[in-house]
Amino acid sequence: MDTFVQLVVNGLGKGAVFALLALGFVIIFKATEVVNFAHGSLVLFGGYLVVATRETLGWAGAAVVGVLSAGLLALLVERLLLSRSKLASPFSLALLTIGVDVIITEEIVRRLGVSLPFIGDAWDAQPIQVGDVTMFRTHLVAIVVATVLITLFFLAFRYSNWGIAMRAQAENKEAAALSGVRSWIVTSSAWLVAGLLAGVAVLFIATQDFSGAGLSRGTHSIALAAFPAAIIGGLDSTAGAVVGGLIVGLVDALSTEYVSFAFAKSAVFLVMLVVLVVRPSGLFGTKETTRV
Amino acid sequence: MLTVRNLRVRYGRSVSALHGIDLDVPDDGVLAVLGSNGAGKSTLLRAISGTLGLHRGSVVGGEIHYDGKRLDKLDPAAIVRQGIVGVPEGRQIFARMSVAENLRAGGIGARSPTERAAASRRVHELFPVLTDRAGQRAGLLSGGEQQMLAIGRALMSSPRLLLLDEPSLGLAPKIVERISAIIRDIHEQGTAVVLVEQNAVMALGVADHAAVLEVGTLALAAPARELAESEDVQRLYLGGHAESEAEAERQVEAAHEQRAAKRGLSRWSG
Amino acid sequence: MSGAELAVEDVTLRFGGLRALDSVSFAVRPGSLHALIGPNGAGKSSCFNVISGLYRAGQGRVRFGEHDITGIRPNRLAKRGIGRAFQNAALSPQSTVLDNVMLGRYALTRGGFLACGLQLPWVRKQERRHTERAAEICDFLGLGAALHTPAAALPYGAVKRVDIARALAVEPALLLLDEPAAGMNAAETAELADTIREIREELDISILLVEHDMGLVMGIADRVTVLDFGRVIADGPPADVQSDPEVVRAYLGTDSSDGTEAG
Amino acid sequence: GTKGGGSDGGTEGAGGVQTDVGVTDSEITLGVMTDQTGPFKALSTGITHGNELWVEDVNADGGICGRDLKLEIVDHGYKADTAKTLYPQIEPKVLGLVQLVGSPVTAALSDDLEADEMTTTPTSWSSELLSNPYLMVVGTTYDVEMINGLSYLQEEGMLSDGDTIGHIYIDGEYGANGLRGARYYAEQHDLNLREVKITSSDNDLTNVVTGLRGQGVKAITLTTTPTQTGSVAAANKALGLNVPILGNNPTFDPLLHNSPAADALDDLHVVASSVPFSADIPKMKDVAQKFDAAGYTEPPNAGVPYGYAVAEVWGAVLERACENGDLTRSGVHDALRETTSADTGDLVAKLDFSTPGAPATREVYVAKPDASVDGGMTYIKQLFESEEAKAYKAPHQE
Amino acid sequence: MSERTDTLDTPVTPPSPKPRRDLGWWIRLALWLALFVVLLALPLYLEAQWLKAGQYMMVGAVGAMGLTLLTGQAGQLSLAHAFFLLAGATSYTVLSGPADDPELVGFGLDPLLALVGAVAVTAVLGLAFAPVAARLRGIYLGVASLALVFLGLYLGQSAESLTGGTSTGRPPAAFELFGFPFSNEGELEILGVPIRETERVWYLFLALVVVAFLLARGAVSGRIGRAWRAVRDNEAAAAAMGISVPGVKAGVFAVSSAYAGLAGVMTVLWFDILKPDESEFGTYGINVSIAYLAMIIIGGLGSVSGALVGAVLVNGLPQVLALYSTDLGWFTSTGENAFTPILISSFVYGAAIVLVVLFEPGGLAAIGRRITGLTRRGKDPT
Ligand SMILES: Nc1ncnc2c1ncn2[C@@H]1O[C@H](COP(=O)(O)OP(=O)(O)OP(=O)(O)O)[C@@H](O)[C@H]1O
Ligand SMILES: Nc1ncnc2c1ncn2[C@@H]1O[C@H](COP(=O)(O)OP(=O)(O)OP(=O)(O)O)[C@@H](O)[C@H]1O
Ligand SMILES: CC(C)C[C@H](N)C(=O)O
Ligand SMILES: [Mg+2]
Ligand SMILES: [Mg+2]
Repeated sequence: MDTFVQLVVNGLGKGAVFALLALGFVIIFKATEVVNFAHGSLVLFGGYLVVATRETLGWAGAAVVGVLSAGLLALLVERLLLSRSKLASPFSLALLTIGVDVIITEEIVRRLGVSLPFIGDAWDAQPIQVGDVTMFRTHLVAIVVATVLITLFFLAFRYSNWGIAMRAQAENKEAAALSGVRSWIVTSSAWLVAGLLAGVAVLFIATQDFSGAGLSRGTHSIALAAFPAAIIGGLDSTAGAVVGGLIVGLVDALSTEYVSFAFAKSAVFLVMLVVLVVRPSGLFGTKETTRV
Repeated sequence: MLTVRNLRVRYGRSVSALHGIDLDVPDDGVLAVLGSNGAGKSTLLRAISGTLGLHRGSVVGGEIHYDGKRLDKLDPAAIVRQGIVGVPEGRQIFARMSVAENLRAGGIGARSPTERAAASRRVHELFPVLTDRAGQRAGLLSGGEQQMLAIGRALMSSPRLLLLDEPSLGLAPKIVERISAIIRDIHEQGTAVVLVEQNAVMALGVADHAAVLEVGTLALAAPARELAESEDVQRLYLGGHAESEAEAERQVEAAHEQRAAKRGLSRWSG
Repeated sequence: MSGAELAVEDVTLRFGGLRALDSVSFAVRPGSLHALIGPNGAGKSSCFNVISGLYRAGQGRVRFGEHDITGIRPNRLAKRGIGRAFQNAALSPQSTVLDNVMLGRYALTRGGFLACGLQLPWVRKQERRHTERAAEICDFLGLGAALHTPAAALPYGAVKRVDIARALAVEPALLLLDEPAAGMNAAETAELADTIREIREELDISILLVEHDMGLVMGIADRVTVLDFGRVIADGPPADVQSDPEVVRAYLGTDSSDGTEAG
Repeated sequence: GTKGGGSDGGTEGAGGVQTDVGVTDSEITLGVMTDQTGPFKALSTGITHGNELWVEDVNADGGICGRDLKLEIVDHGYKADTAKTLYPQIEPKVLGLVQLVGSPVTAALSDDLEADEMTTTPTSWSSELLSNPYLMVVGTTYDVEMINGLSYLQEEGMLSDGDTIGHIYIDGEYGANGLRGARYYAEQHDLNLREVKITSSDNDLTNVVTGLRGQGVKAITLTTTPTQTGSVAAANKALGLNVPILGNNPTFDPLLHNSPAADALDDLHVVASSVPFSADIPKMKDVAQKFDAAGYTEPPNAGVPYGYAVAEVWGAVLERACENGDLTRSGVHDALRETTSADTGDLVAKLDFSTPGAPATREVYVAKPDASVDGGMTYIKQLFESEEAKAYKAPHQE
Repeated sequence: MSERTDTLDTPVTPPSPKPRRDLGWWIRLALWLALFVVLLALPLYLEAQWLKAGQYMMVGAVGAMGLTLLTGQAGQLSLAHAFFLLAGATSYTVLSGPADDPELVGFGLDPLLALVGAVAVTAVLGLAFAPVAARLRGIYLGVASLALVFLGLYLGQSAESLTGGTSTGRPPAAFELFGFPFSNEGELEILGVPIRETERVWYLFLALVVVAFLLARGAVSGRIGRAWRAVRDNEAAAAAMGISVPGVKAGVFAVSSAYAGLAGVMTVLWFDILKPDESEFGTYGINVSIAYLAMIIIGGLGSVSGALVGAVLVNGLPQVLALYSTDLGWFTSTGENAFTPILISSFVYGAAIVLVVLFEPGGLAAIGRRITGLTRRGKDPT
């Protein structure tokens, strides 16, 4: 029983971070129909700036710098590269993000050299005991931060034109433009926000509590592990990102114990496969419908 | 006042679609643009609304001005904010969004919330079916319903100049009549209109000026009434909707002759 | 070929609370040109979709000749001799006109991956024969000069004709045309009317036509069925239907000063 | 013209010594296929530096067999495909490989090495590798390390017969071989072994440790990466499990002292057959001082003494081959088989390569993390060999 | 990445009613033949390492052709390619493996039979996934297919009696054609050049690539290719033309998997070992799936010859760069922040992708079409 409770606690904590990551995918997908494979490198980049500025600015300052620069990098990628290939399909653009991802990731890994810096200074490795259950501070902060941020976006989507404009332009660039949607604002704001989220997420990822590893190539892979979370929830659904994140966190934790650790990664994908077979656009995603 | 001067447009590197078009649309005018398939009507509207880029096309010469402001360097959203709104060919509604959301998207370019509210009221008056179907996925509407939604969406930002690309396409005769009435109505409320149409009867009925495009050049431009009487225009564009029985006969005759010269199709023998 | 009659019998189709078709019955007699008209959203395309198996009717039957084709899988229809052109001309934009039309030959030809891949002699021969026929059909529809043009680069009117050519390439006994004249000007429409008439005469097939251009419909149809809100409100020869007050009220609206409320 | 055929068979070189590939009258070239870009770049770079230091030393003393030594270094980034193409390029240039990093790479090249009679030192200590006679494993193997380590824990009273222990291992040659040792020991002592298979990129093992805690393990054994070791150590403390942790040689890296797991390392014991960088033995001091003098930018790790030690063994083998008058590839291999006690000044235990399929030594040190020393570890038990290890039969042992 | 057929992206070529076998057709044929002859002659001139790199490109070429049929022609995004590679590799190894090994399952089949069997097994696996695939679209299908990669690795790692496990892996039987071994055994010389394993495997792979290429080209230009494109562009229209949409989807999945299976067999012959380890950067991991996707997009979606070029770039570039830089002593600095050749080749790979999408979203095939525009006009992108 203890074990079960502890696993659920671990799973929910990780799920919150996965949700943050998934939201990053969802926002960009919503606005552009592009699957951003460079999300992992945004995460790495934010983390790297924390490491690079921590000495001079102190942790808090560095964290702010890291978050902002991940956002900026995302913006830059969008402005300098994606926006210039207006005619490319979302498919090709997704590939473009793979190219960008390879370059940024390799460069940061090179710069990191043999070091593996942990960057969750403010909360990492300071667990709190509640009865028999260990609460990891990183998880707790992540849950709070994720809840706040995700609620904010939820409201922004619902009550502003931002969300509508995003969907409109994802679906039909021409018609959106003719409706007065300022395409570049929508797209760049989506990338900016996704980048900021990546920057926030890395503060929880490159920790002992969350990933067990400092900033490294592995940090990058974790960002991509949030991919099934976004899919399970439905790629264009904010609420889906949250639910998907939590599901991934829980499945991962529970299957480690009740099946096997080696199976956990497959388990996440299996759950995803089952969800997709039952609901082909994820739990909350917009169903594809066409008619003739 | 919209002025188009010596407009030249190209698609890709090789296809020249417009080679030197001059047009004026006064603030209180309705201009009908006629022309056969491929004449460049849609291209003209795309050039005005700034969406050529999305079709691999570009303005390679000439200028477009609206109220003294140069348009051909602006992006489509900025052009919408100048009060010029287009309904593209083939409707292009947001198929995965609901009807209500489509209209909301149309209101993004509106200048003020009150204006938006007024526009919304007007749209629902004009097209009650959009109220009934507010929650439906737009892609599932019938063809005609989609057309109404597309026009409604454009009206949501209270345009000063409305560009319509074949609005009667696929609409029932009664609705076509309604659309002409609406266009007249819109016009009376102070919106200028450029109307690209195949249904010349309808177009010339509502327009005060008309232009005829022929493979990328301006063949004719005259007051609508005058054009309606031109023989060429009658033969080419008014035929199917000919007022007189005799006229229709004559056309069928002519078409027959044309066909006779062509190869027929025999049955496939396995 | 002209032997089979298409009979739609008491078909009802619902989308949630909406009755897109409500006990619709009509028959397309062999070799006739039958028009299906009605206001936007009346259910014409839905009716086509039921006939071609894309929508499953909640009630009622569709018969073609002696076969019950209710709920048949859509891909079986081509083999049964039903060809369809779409309201939105669903072509492959990057493919050439010829390639698009050749698709219509699918049910008439054979050969899977290996046969095609190996370019077996009989495959080459079949391909040649059918390409010739497809080109002939294109020619007939005035597309002869555009055989190798990608569909995306065609003007709208030509796109519609490619769609019709593709449906014809199925060598149908029954041809379903959904608004073929949309987007065409008067002269083109007249030409199309001619083409359609010729198709029926020379190939001796039946045609079911949805169209809003009354000039075209009244000019070529043998019989007209009118739908409104999913119900058949009139069925008869064009002249009768045209003067039916119900049809005028619901659909035509000409000289109607009262027709402003409905829609 | 077309490319010519390769010339086979040895030729008589300077000093009446038979030579074939990689040896000229003035130079002996040895190959290094390493990882300077991928996941093991830290350790690999250390080893390369160790190799280089030794080459300098030897050349300063006049080389071997009257010839200078030279290293041909290529980086494959831990990618087996790249290594597979790079190998035919380096193969005609070198006599043997003093360093071949990466289990996947070694597996992909194993056949080629055998076909080319290329004596090779892999940076892997799996006894499974010993099926290939040309692979020269310097130090003991993972399975033997595990056996010795467990016997140490039991000797120190941290473990008793019948206890439950958890073994976390990376799926693959490294982990599976460690597991083999753990299984063997568990059988001997009736231990209840909980096996947890992970991959080299699973870094957060909190859930695994949570599970092990639920099963009441008395110790955790590891055949993992250093990062994973950190995670296990941290979770061991955070979850209040606090059992001893025993790791193979590659489980530790000094960088762990800079991680949040630093405070949780006191339960960690590392078994290895090569010494930590800080070891208090003359040879190590010597190497450490040379390392400092060489001005490398990377922090030193256990790879440095190991790399030096490997090269020393190579020196011994080459000397012997020279004495035999045969510096061909097969001559080197024969010399290796004749090497029964290669001495590395205790950087690694004495090595005996004469028994095909058997580890060259079964002696290990036990060390504990210690942030205060260079290399981050001090050893707490000198070279020893447990009874269980002595009796253990490696999978390809004849 | 949706299914939406976006006319905006349509590469538009100028109309032209040209017949097929004009002068240009013959020129193109001559060029292909010339290329083939060069490829035949290369082993006589190139050192083993270059041949090895070339073989790796050919492995990629076969796999990429399969993927471009599935994803480019039929519009089914798949990231499962690595899984089918693993399935093909395993099948070949098991089918050709010795039947008397106590620990490993083997059927002792003739290698040629084993190769054919492996291709058949993967085709069947592709078919088996088809019902799931038929329900999904676009990116959802892509990610769902990714699940196969993880499951495949998990199963491959667990089923040690088939794969040999991750600890030791399992060597495949050397290929043999009617008794002629593709190894160093036996003496064979052409023009004084000994034809040993590397050279022999080169010819084997070349033959496989040519067969795969001709099959793909034929299929794409024929009836089945039209069905694929129709399913991609509009399922309803395809159905109305008599195409069984689920059937065609299943078929193309099978074909594509068969190609991947063959590429898998080639992979295992190239590596001389089957070892399903390292989920993240291994030979059968998700990065491989992504690399195959990169090949076909760089080459131009749906273009068979584009896939060849894509494979040469993606699989060849890192190899060639690594070889060259060691040859020429480029980027030989060491140390923890060094720019190693491996790193540089990653940069070049990334930059190549970015540049292609930036300047030619239609992929290299579009450039090719423009260059050969003089000889080839208005034909379908094949
Ligand atoms: N995206 C495009 N790429 C290449 N050529 C194009 C493109 N769009 C249009 N064209 C070409 O430009 C010319 C003008 O086309 P346009 O669509 O403006 O004609 P239109 O008058 O609107 O015809 P329709 O009545 O059929 O809509 C035609 O020759 C057409 O083939
Ligand atoms: N798949 C669907 N889901 C929900 N509603 C649908 C669907 N298909 C059609 N409808 C609705 O059914 C009604 C009939 O549509 P249909 O397309 O058959 O009309 P139509 O007669 O073809 O009209 P038009 O002339 O405008 O094309 C419409 O109100 C439409 O919104
Ligand atoms: C350095 C070692 C731990 C590397 C290990 N043998 C591997 O390649 O997987
Ligand atoms: Mg147009
Ligand atoms: Mg319709």
